[in-house]
Amino acid sequence: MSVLLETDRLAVSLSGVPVVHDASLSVREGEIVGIAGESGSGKSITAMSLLNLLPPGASVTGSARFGDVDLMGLDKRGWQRVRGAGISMVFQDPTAALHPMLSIGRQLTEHMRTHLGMDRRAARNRAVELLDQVRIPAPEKALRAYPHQFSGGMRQRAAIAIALACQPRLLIADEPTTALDVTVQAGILALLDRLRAETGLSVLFITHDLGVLSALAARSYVFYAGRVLESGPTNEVLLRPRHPYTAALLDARPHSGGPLNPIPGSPVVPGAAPPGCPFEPRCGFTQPECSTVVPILDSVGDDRHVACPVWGGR
Amino acid sequence: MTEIRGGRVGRWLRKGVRRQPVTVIAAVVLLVWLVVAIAAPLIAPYDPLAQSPQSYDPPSGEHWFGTDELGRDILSRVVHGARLSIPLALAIVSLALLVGGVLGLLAGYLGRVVDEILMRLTDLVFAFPQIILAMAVTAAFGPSTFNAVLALVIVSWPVYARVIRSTVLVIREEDYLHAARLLGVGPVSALRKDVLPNSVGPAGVLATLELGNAVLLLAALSFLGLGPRPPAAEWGSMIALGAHDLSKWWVSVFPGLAILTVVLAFNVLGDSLRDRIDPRYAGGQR
Amino acid sequence: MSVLEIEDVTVEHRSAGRTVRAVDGVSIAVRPGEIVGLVGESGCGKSSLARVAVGLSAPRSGAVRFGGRPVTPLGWRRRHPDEVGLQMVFQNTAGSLNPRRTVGDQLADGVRNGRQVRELLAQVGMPESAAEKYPHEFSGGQRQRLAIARTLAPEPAVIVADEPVTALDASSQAQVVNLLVGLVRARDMGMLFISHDLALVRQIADRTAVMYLGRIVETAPTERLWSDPRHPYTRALVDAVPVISEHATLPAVLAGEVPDPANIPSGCRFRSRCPHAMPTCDQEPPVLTDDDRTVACWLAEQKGGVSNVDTR
Amino acid sequence: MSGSLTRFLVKRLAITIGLLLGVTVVTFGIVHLVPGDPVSANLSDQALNDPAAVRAFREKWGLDQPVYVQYLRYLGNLVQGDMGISQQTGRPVVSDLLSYVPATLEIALPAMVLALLIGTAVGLLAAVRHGRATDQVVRVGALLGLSTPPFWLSLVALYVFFYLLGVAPSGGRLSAQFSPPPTVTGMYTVDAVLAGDWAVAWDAFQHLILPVFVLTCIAVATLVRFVRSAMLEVLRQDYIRAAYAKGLPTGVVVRRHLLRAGLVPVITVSGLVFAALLSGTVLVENIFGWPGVGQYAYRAATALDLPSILGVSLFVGLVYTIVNLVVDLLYGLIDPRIRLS
Amino acid sequence: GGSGGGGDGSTLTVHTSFVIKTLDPGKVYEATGLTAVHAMYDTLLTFTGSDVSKPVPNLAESFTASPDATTYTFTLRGNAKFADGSPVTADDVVFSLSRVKNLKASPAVMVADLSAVKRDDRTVVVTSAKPDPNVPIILAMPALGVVNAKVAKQNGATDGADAAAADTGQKYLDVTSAGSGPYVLKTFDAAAQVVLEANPNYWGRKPAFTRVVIRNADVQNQKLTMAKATGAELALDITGKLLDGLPSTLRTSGVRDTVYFMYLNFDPAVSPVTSNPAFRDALRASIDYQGLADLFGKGAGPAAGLVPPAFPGALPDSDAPKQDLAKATELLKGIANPSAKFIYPAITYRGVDLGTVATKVQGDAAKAGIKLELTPQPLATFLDQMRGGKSEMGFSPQSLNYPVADSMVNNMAPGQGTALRAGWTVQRADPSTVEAGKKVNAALDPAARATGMQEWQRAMNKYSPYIALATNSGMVVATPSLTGAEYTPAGWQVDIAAIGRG
Ligand SMILES: Nc1ncnc2c1ncn2[C@@H]1O[C@H](COP(=O)(O)OP(=O)(O)OP(=O)(O)O)[C@@H](O)[C@H]1O
Ligand SMILES: Nc1ncnc2c1ncn2[C@@H]1O[C@H](COP(=O)(O)OP(=O)(O)OP(=O)(O)O)[C@@H](O)[C@H]1O
Ligand SMILES: [Mg+2]
Ligand SMILES: [Mg+2]
Ligand code: NI
Repeated sequence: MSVLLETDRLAVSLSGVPVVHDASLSVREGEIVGIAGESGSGKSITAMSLLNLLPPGASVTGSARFGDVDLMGLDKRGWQRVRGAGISMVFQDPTAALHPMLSIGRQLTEHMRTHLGMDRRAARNRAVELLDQVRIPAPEKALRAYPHQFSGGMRQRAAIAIALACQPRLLIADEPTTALDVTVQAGILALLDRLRAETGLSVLFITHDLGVLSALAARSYVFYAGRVLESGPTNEVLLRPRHPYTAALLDARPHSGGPLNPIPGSPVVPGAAPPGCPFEPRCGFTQPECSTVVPILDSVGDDRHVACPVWGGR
Repeated sequence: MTEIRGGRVGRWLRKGVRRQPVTVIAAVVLLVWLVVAIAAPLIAPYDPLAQSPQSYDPPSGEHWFGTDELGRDILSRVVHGARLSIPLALAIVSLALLVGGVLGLLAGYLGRVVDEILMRLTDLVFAFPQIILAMAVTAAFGPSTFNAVLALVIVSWPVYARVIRSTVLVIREEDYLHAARLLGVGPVSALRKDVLPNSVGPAGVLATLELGNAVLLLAALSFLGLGPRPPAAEWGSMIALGAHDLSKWWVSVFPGLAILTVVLAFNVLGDSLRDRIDPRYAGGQR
Repeated sequence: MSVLEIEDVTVEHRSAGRTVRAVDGVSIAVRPGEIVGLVGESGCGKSSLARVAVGLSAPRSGAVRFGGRPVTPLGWRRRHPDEVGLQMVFQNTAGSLNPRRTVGDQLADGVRNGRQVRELLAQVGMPESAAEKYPHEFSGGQRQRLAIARTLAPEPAVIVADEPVTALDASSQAQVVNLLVGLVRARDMGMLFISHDLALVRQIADRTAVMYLGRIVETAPTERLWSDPRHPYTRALVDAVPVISEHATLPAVLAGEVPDPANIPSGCRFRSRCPHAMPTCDQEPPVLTDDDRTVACWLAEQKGGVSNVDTR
Repeated sequence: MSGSLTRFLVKRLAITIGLLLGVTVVTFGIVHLVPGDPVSANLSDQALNDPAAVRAFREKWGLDQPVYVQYLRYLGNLVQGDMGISQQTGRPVVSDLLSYVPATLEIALPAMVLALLIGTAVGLLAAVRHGRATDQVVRVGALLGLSTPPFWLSLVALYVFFYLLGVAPSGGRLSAQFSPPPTVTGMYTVDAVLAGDWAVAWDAFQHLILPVFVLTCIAVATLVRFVRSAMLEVLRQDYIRAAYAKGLPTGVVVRRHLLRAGLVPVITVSGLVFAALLSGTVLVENIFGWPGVGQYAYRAATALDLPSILGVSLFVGLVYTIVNLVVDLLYGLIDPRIRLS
Repeated sequence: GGSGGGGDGSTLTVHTSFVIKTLDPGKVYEATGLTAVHAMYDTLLTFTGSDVSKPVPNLAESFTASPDATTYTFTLRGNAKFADGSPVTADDVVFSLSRVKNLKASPAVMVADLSAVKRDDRTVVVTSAKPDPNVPIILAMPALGVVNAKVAKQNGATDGADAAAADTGQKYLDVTSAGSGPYVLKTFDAAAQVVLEANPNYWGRKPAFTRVVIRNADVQNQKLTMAKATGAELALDITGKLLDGLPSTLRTSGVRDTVYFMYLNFDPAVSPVTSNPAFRDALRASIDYQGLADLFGKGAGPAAGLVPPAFPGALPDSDAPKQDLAKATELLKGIANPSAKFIYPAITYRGVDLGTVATKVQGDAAKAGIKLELTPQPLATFLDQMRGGKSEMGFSPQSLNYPVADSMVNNMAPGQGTALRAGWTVQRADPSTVEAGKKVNAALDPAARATGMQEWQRAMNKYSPYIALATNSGMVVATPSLTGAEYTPAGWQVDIAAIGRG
């Protein structure tokens, strides 16, 4: 499989406050890659930077390539071509991400017409096809419906259909199931997996639920305080974590018997990160240099990378 | 000690000037007007009521803003006008806020019939254009400062009532209120401790924004001859005197500029205050 | 003897001219020292039930008893002192504390019998200095702990916790849940713990009730419910929880959409999505009761009682 | 839909009637609180000395009856479309209104339309250029507009454009050499066009410019401010970001997504702005010698002419409710989530 | 507006700020209404130009008066026709006068004592119940314009005793004129304008303009318009100070026909201060009369008495009082708290805001130590307060029903209607004022009346509760091309038909 998306030391600052540091990610063709991390760890900001959707006042450094396109060198038109047709995105809250006053059909077809130059009828036919693909019953009728007439799960599936309309090669899904129930979540996960299998779609899937990662993603990145602390094949990362943070995160999950094991302390606030390892204040395995040197993400073989010289090296 | 503080204030000011130059200018303008209002007798070169035979003198070194029909110095009258407009605007807004606030609080908190009646009442006031209702009230009771204030309070309380009511309706469903009630806090102390403090913020912002409006409405009433009685130096009535004869432009232009600057300062500050309290509206960054 | 009894409670909401029956004939009992979990998908009526359970709103019909005494819905009066022992923890950490009052001031609202705010703070592991601060100076997890401290003030006998940790991070979640469970166990309180996180409920609840569209479809001791779900919906819920494992598979998908709560299908409510739906399901399912579990399902009936249903 | 629409309209009608009743009660109340006796205000010195004349006057206006009887009598007449005779013009209030209202509409409607167009465009521009120089300029400009006393602006406009530059007429609706066109709508420009009298239409149009300019200034400032913040609010929504993420060009996002969602609150405020505009006419009409309801209201109020005040209040109340109704109907039209109920 | 007016050579534009309730001569009341009615309805007698001392023939060729001033016999001219072509007859004259009387509208007070009978088709006899040398002058008033009786009756008018209730002619007369004057009514828009057109059947000299537009414009607009006017335009409200800055080419004509006066309430129950004659004298001495006159500007002057100079019997300007602050202060010594509430209507009259005048008075009084609390009121409230007799002091301009000041004597003399409102009863009055009034009424020939009036005014100046402040002129400002635009202090302001192009 060839690499579809590759970022190198991507860093994002929002109004001068660094929020994402040195994020190096890669997504291959037909692969589902997961990003996990606590709230505020910079997952969404990273995703936004890949589509140039950051709020004004943001600055991005580093490099990002999508296929043979250099994302960092794109102009306005270039972005318009990439967005939707190359990379598309599904947002966390399907209710907020659909325009409440435009019919599903309209939201589904408008960019097909600009990107693919389809006429009204062709776009409509494809829209019906797409709705069918995401398992929305009675697609013809659904085209005329407005978002508020859909259930949460249907809305998210419609949002996915919209994202898929122009046959993008990469879908960034930013916590698409966090706002949904487990049963509904299951449907979305199955849908994404099916799309990957059937169309060779690549997915960058952001979540804070490690269970979801395990079920869906082939490879995963663990974010903390705007940094990738660990990456590798999902099973490796979740079953044999090599960073204390990943381990602590896994430990904090409900499990049978005994009390839960919270991570002590509280997450790092952007702009007030400690000088050394961002996890150092909460980590149980520190050494003196942890508080002074920011560990770099090191390869530990087998497509595994860990940013912890203390634990990761073992 | 003072040095440190001076430095801090200086830094704060410099930061303010850089970030929000318009707001700082507005604050300075308002400050100047406040000083003018307080120190009017010291600033005004003449007695604002003193008549002289030099009627309708155009602006000159002697009378910077010229004189009016009765030979009164317009600069002095404009300066003294600040003593009327600014405190009266404050009075109107605070009274309206008080009346509207209490009624809105009750409507929102008690709900049902009380709410329905009060809201229909606000509808009723809204159904009259502000100035027409105010005009009818002052015309009916006779023009005077008190009646003008009364009329403007009558026409402006519903805005506050509505805003407060809607914030109370939100607060009424807030978990902290429920939590307090579950702990056995009585309705009155809940109203006092939980509802009231949380509804003053939006009302305060509104009040600041309305201060400018109050100055304008008061001036409009005076312009129509329904404001403070002569010979009071009220800006609106000064404009009215000039309106008889536009060729004496200075008679109406300077009081108009006074209104404009005061109201603008109030509005800019209100706007910035709203930005501060409701950061969603903040300029600069999203 | 149960300290909190919810008996055949029905809750309706009226808005925009339509009536939604959010809770339809639900009975739950909480015994002292017992944690009862309540799970169900979003919109099934969990919060509506919780509000009625503590008296924040009035049920359409049915009764709620706290310590054998009927709970009076909160009106204009001050709450009856006997009911103050029935407390609630809310989901929204930002909204459950008044942003304009100091924490100490708010904790003092409930303080009785000379107990001190200091003690309360200590119980939830917060420093004394927290009393002078305002809620926004705390993180979500800390706020939730403060909110819990507040509910502890009147020494409650039962706490209804409506998704108290849903809005929190995994690690804060763990902290708060540990705290809550610890307090409940230590003081022999009862707790109705509402959540949509099945794994979490499994971790802490003694008994679990599963709710679907305003009805309880199944109740059972937690472990039995998990290992041996009797209602197809419970089964679906359990199967939908993703688990981490070497050979993790995608969670099982439940077909269909959640029906509109204002327009509930007749008969068994789950029938439109049930993989085992059959003709009899268009009639109200029977409620089958074993000694410690109940199921409302025709399938269970057919298979001859509660004990040996296999929905797989 | 049609059933619920009917129910909606019936309910609105009931509310409107209630409101208008309230308006009459309030107006009646205010005027009757006045210390003055309309008899002495309306009869000449000599007539006042004649008890018969006084009695006749009291009987004619029903002043010999208790207030509530007067009120009921007024209501009875009102139902039959009779608002009484204006004490100041001596003509039926209804016919007064019929001649004054079109004059006001002739300046208020164009001002409203202009303000909506300009306000939306400028507000939108400011929102899209949020935080940049354009935005700051618009923001300050809007505040400046809000802070300018309308009567003063009228005077300044008159001084500059008429007195100094001589490019605008001084006031009134038509130059002296022209006769008003035959009445169809009562708006001179429209009527003149209908009658094909272009000279009159052009002249009437010239007379519109300054008053419409001032009224537009009043309304535009409020609208710009509001549109800007409404659009900013929408710009923050996920669905706008989602629209960009689809690769839609900025123009399409603004026109199709932003404008549509942003217009809903703008419609609401438009109703209020229109009401403010009617308020504004009082002052503006006075200065431009525009024979509209504003001037009529001013004269009625200062003369304590009860039937006229009542007439104007009812008219304005009616406009208020109609505008609100239109706003609500538009809401339903634009926003599919809003069901009429 | 200013851009227009001159385009159409046959249109005369009259700018004035007006409220017109009706153009029915039987009810007409407001100044602009009188101006228009005067142009549409001929009266038996009239005045030319600004001279109102002697009525001249109009519809009546001539008249004779009985020596006791009760019976007046008018001979109608033979060629007069109404606008519809029918001749003007004695019946029309009798009908018109009776109708005015019986309508009991505002003009009725002038004719309350009069009655008319037809002697023959061209002779009408008017009798007055009381001796009244002013009957010819009354008959020159626009309200007594002769109406086409037939047309009027067809349209609901009646001159019967029940006319007040039965007459419905106003509706017709507000739309169509039925007179024999030089103009006929084209349109009447109460809000905006009155349009007159030349009467094709007019019996007299054809007016110079075929069309007259009387436009409603406020004073300030009038001034702006006149400053730019090029065509045939005139303005009626630009007076005094407002004349400053107008192009000097404009023609102005004015007559001092208005007097502004204050009254003090002499009823001690109302105010111990104002009822104190020393206070009145102090106030009188404190006022800067010349300053006040300057305030009004061109055409104004100090008031020597209550009768304005335009009318017979006015005192010469030299009689006007002078400010004497020392005297005022001296007079005030015995008065504990020399202050009073000073009411006035919040209106602009003749281009001067009454508030400004009141402020000037207040300022002057303050110099002497008198505190006046200015209380502007809507006209209606002011009238009510003043007439209620409970106001401490007030101020308003005085206008006359017809250009003879005799009626003042009847109203303002002690114990009379107006005087009573100032608490001035006969008991509180100095007998000389009563006597002077009686003398005026007894004099039947004009010269004697005029002398009587002067005496009466001197007495009033001394003892009455009235303080005459200033006199002011009515003004006509016309574009240079117009001739004959003379101000007439007889109610109709300007004789439109007399205006020509020079
Ligand atoms: N518009 C913004 N301006 C300034 N800071 C922002 C903005 N948006 C996000 N941040 C900050 O950037 C950091 C990263 O945010 P981000 O949204 O990427 O987190 P996340 O990992 O997606 O969290 P979550 O799981 O809650 O979605 C956070 O600390 C947040 O406070
Ligand atoms: N105040 C209300 N007015 C109208 N309908 C309501 C109201 N509150 C709740 N509902 C409806 O009642 C049903 C049950 O709502 P409830 O909040 O009890 O569900 P829930 O199980 O707590 O959901 P969640 O997991 O999302 O919190 C839903 O369909 C909801 O739309
Ligand atoms: Mg995120
Ligand atoms: Mg809930
Ligand atoms: Ni979750």
